[in-house]
Amino acid sequence: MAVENPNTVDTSQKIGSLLLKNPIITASGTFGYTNEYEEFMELKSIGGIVTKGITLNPRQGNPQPRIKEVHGGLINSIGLENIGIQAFIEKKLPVLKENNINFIVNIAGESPEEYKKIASICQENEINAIEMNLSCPNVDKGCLEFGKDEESLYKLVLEVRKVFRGALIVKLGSNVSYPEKIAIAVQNAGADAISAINTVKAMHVNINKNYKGFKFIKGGLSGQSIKPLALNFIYEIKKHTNIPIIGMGGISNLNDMLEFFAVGSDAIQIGTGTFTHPNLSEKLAFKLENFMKVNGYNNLQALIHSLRTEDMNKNGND
Amino acid sequence: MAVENPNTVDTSQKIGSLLLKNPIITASGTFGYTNEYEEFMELKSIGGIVTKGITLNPRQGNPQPRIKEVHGGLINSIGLENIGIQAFIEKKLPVLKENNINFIVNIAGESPEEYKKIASICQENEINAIEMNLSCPNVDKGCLEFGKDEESLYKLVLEVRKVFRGALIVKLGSNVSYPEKIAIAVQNAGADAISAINTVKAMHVNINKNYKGFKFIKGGLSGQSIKPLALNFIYEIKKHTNIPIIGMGGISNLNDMLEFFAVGSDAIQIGTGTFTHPNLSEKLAFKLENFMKVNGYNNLQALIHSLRTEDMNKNGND
Amino acid sequence: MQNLKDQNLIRVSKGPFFAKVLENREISDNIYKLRIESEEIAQNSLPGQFVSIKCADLTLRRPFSVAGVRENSFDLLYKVKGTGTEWLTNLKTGDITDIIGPMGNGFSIENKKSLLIGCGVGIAPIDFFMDVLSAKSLPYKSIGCFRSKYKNAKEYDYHITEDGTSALKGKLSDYLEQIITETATEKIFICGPNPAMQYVTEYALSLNIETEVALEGDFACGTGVCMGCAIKIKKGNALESAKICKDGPVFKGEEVVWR
Amino acid sequence: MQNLKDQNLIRVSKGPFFAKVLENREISDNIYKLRIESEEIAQNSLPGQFVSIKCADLTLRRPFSVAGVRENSFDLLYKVKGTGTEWLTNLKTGDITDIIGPMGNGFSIENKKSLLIGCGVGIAPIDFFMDVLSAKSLPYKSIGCFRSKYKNAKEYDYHITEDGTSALKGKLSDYLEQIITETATEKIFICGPNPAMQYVTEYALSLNIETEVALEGDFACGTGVCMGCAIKIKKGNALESAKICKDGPVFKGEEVVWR
Ligand SMILES: Cc1cc2nc3c(=O)[nH]c(=O)nc-3n(C[C@H](O)[C@H](O)[C@H](O)COP(=O)(O)OP(=O)(O)OC[C@H]3O[C@@H](n4cnc5c(N)ncnc54)[C@H](O)[C@@H]3O)c2cc1C
Ligand SMILES: Cc1cc2nc3c(=O)[nH]c(=O)nc-3n(C[C@H](O)[C@H](O)[C@H](O)COP(=O)(O)OP(=O)(O)OC[C@H]3O[C@@H](n4cnc5c(N)ncnc54)[C@H](O)[C@@H]3O)c2cc1C
Ligand SMILES: Cc1cc2nc3c(=O)[nH]c(=O)nc-3n(C[C@H](O)[C@H](O)[C@H](O)COP(=O)(O)O)c2cc1C
Ligand SMILES: Cc1cc2nc3c(=O)[nH]c(=O)nc-3n(C[C@H](O)[C@H](O)[C@H](O)COP(=O)(O)O)c2cc1C
Ligand code: FES
Ligand code: FES
Repeated sequence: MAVENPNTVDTSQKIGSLLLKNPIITASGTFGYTNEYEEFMELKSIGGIVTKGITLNPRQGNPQPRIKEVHGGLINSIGLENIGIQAFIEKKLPVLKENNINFIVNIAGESPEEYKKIASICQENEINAIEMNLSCPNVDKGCLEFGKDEESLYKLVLEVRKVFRGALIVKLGSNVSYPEKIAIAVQNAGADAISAINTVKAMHVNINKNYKGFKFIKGGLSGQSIKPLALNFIYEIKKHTNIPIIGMGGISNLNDMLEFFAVGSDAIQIGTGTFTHPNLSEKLAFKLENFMKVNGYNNLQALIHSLRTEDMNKNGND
Repeated sequence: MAVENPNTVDTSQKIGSLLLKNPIITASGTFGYTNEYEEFMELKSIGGIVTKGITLNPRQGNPQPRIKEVHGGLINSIGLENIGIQAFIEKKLPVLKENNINFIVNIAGESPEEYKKIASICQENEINAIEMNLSCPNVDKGCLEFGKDEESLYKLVLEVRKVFRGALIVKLGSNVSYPEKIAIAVQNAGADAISAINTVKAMHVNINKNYKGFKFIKGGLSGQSIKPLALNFIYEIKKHTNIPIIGMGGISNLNDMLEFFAVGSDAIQIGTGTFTHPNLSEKLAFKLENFMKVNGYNNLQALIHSLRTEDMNKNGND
Repeated sequence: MQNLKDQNLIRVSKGPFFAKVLENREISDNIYKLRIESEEIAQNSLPGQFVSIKCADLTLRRPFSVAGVRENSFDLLYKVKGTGTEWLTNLKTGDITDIIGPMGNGFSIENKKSLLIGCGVGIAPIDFFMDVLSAKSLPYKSIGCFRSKYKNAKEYDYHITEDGTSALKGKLSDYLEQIITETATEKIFICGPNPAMQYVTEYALSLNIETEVALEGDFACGTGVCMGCAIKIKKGNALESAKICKDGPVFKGEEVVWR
Repeated sequence: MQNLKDQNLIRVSKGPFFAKVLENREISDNIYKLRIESEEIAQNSLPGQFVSIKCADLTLRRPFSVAGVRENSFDLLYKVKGTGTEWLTNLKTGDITDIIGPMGNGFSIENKKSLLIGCGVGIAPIDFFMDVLSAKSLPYKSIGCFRSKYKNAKEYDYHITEDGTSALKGKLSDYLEQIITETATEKIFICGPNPAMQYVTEYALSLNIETEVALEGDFACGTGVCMGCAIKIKKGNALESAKICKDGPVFKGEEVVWR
């Protein structure tokens, strides 16, 4: 692809008070805490990174096995193993700052109080942006349950909003009856943006050799095969909200990214795609810029605006 | 595979008052109304068929396009095009009876009253089994909405139960926050069985050539890529219910079928698999029987019992 | 339970057949001819009917018009478009395909001065139709319209190419009136892109000439059960639902609601 | 933004490298040797480290131990297990692979009387380790344990086969005590199935001999970020979380919590 327009293009994007050099962010749980991928790519080439989900206390996570590849994707059952907010602040935050990495801290709690506490600690440490994980599948307490009921969700986000003044992003999953109600609650509670989707509840079954019983992994499905679910979810919540949306779910190439912009995303995250191609996010940043030059889009808003015109609107069922 | 045990095996299964020769049923919307597949297979080789979803009045369905193949599956947006219950009774019921086909009538309504009316008509016409579709995605009125709220669902099923005395199966989908609550409501209302899962809400996006706008199909995803979601859903509802479960979602071979038995299904349905291999259900019936002979299971209950022992139980998240 | 194969033999089956590839080669730019061994399909197919092939591990079969038959084999002509047809190009002589058919309804076979029109790979059922009419000594003339010269064994009475690499340079519409007059056409049969079929149908209607068109559509089942390919057709003043795969792919031109 | 390639050059990169296949052949039953051209990986790899290859359109890369290096190429030994390794068998000389590495930590290189043990395809890192110790003239003896005779260019000091197609018939445990005594082993390095590694570790511990084991696990990222391969290891009396892919795959035997 020849570069027809030699001028630089503006790929930048704003999510609340968070400025992104471009709309490409790496997703929580797939990129570590800081500069883990610097052997594979230029970290500064992308808009930012989201840290692994961080809890108030360190977590051990689930027993092995935690990973199962399935057709078109991956089921994981990590169980939020992480070093906890204190160790993050002490050991990881300095690395992020030294390396000048634009980052968002993904947080998860077992109670509203925990979310509030972690958010306060983030505020005290002048962290610019947090992503509240309200959608990790299969947790007995916390996380997903808060993301299912719009009333308790509203209260929870409101409480966090009170203590955190940076960019507040709320991450939703598709395992809910009424996506739009949840999204509206998040917006009304004062969040700056919604990110979606988290992994989808799934199970892999392995029948034992003698057909006596079975082993299984229950966890979250990510990767290519959830893309149609993610696009649908984002399209649905976009109709009812006007805060920015950070879209994700199986994005693996430029065209996928354009699809997410079209249905309502203002930025996107790359998760499982990094496992397939460790420098995928960098490559997409490069491809997006080149694409905009070749096709004469001076800034990202113009591209997104152009993509977002629907020319067929129908409501299917079966 | 050599047949080691020459004796016949009992593959039969009971779902409420409905007797199935074997646990393999073809799924609604993928097998027509009656004997459409007789050019491809022996209809009597399988346990039964479920008719296309039938409404009180004939339905025109959605505009084209209605079909989009995606990685590992299919998005459809048929919009419940069907001939209506009256035409079904007049034109299709006689064919089903003549051909001695074991069938279940799949019904859908826009209101509780409609469900009740169709069910009454089925009762009057001595239909043995109905499957209430409470989960077709993306309908503005009816169907899915009833399947989301456990209280209205409970009332709806209770009403239908009053007028229909045959085997009452309620079909659920995975686009709900609390699968277990929905399933318990169905059981409490007196249904004989639950079938799951229906297609999963999904969207395919096609960016226009000049990047101005996009076309899309919103509909239900079926096929291989929903199998992990279906297994998870069935496993979850099985924990909270004890009525039979008819499992489906991407089943395409014997091993898939065994997985569905393991997580809690008593019978299974083949949907999209018939499009790939028109005689898949017949082949699976044959393979199941052969498998049972080779492995010394005299009856289906014994096989299912053997498969259902879990030897690893963990609860994942990420 | 008896052996399934045995059971198959006692009813007229449309497959699945596991049929051997006899030949597969690029005959023109991006267009391949695939010859497959199958007595059943060869003997039961009518021009306009199609078969559906399982390609790679794709969920949906791909439909292709029967383009000609012999005693125990039949031909397809396919244009490489995406994953499925790309995969077809790798088939080698001796490979086994998983195929169902013949499906749908074919063209009417009548003793009328017929004009057969194929545009692009829409030529496939027309080729077959030419063979059948010739064998029955029924009167017809044929038009092949292509972007560039189409290299096939068949000779069309009129070979139109956009780039002029054949005798007639231009578009179908440049020659249709003249050809209809020349051949005293009583009925037109056409397979090609929708705009071409619509144009011909409407023009023919204005001359009171009957038409039959072979439609395409996105198929899921391809057997008439899923309603995936359903369209509306005109029956008198009423609109009725019809399935391209089962009630077609051949329809009377005047019945089609063009979009 | 500058050209990405240029940027790659100015930092030590672990890939992805698009590296040419030099050789790919079945050297023993279901075991293949794959030689790939890559100066970077050849020059930076230590025995015990691994590379991850993109296979077909699979979501996850597949990890394989480096089994030997030359100036600008390296070898893998792989056993065909499933989709990924099946796909690898089709690679031909000249094909391009998408590969990252070297990943993880390798075996310690020490001046101790070492006993190197490889069981089955676990022989891969042992082969490489033998080359490295030989080149440094460090003292070692090697054991290869296989189901049946393993046909490889390498000669092991002790070649044990279950079916007796080599000099020593039986299992590792039948000979271990004798070999350790014979060779006055000071440290053992082993790669193979978990039960074998556990057995050797525990036996060696009882003799106060140090061990290093190369573990396997199901990897998602393979880079240490996803916690997919996390296990608990013993650090004194405490249990700590460690990632096989990043903190391993080589661990001190006594640190591993065998399950
Ligand atoms: C009754 C019938 C007869 C046909 N006969 C022939 C024939 O004789 N020769 C021939 O070359 N082709 C024929 N086609 C079209 C052929 O089926 C498609 O080209 C083929 O399915 C494309 O498959 P693919 O996997 O290569 O492309 P895909 O990757 O599926 O798609 C490539 C592009 O083609 C479009 N496409 C997919 N399916 C169809 C379709 N059914 N109709 C139109 N566009 C489609 C897609 O939307 C996409 O833009 C026929 C179609 C029908 C319905
Ligand atoms: C650090 C490391 C080094 C390795 N080095 C080698 C090597 O040098 N040579 C070699 O042949 N193999 C090696 N392996 C194992 C190799 O990665 C797997 O055999 C391979 O990933 C299987 O891929 P597949 O797609 O063919 O099989 P799949 O279809 O993915 O799986 C086939 C079977 O193998 C199991 N399996 C999948 N991945 C692994 C794994 N990582 N470990 C154990 N079992 C697995 C699956 O559960 C399944 O039962 C190594 C693994 C690791 C983690
Ligand atoms: C191994 C793994 C770990 C994850 N951990 C987290 C997490 O800690 N917090 C979170 O909000 N999402 C987590 N996710 C979800 C991803 O951030 C992302 O929402 C999801 O994978 C969908 O995107 P993808 O298809 O591009 O991977 C995790 C995903 C994977 C695969
Ligand atoms: C084309 C199509 C039409 C369908 N129509 C109906 C329907 O009318 N009623 C219904 O309850 N389910 C309908 N379904 C859902 C299927 O019965 C089944 O629940 C779903 O496809 C999942 O199974 P599968 O993955 O095996 O296809 C339809 C599915 C498809 C693909
Ligand atoms: S494709 Fe299913 S009805 Fe035509
Ligand atoms: S595989 Fe991701 S941390 Fe090891």
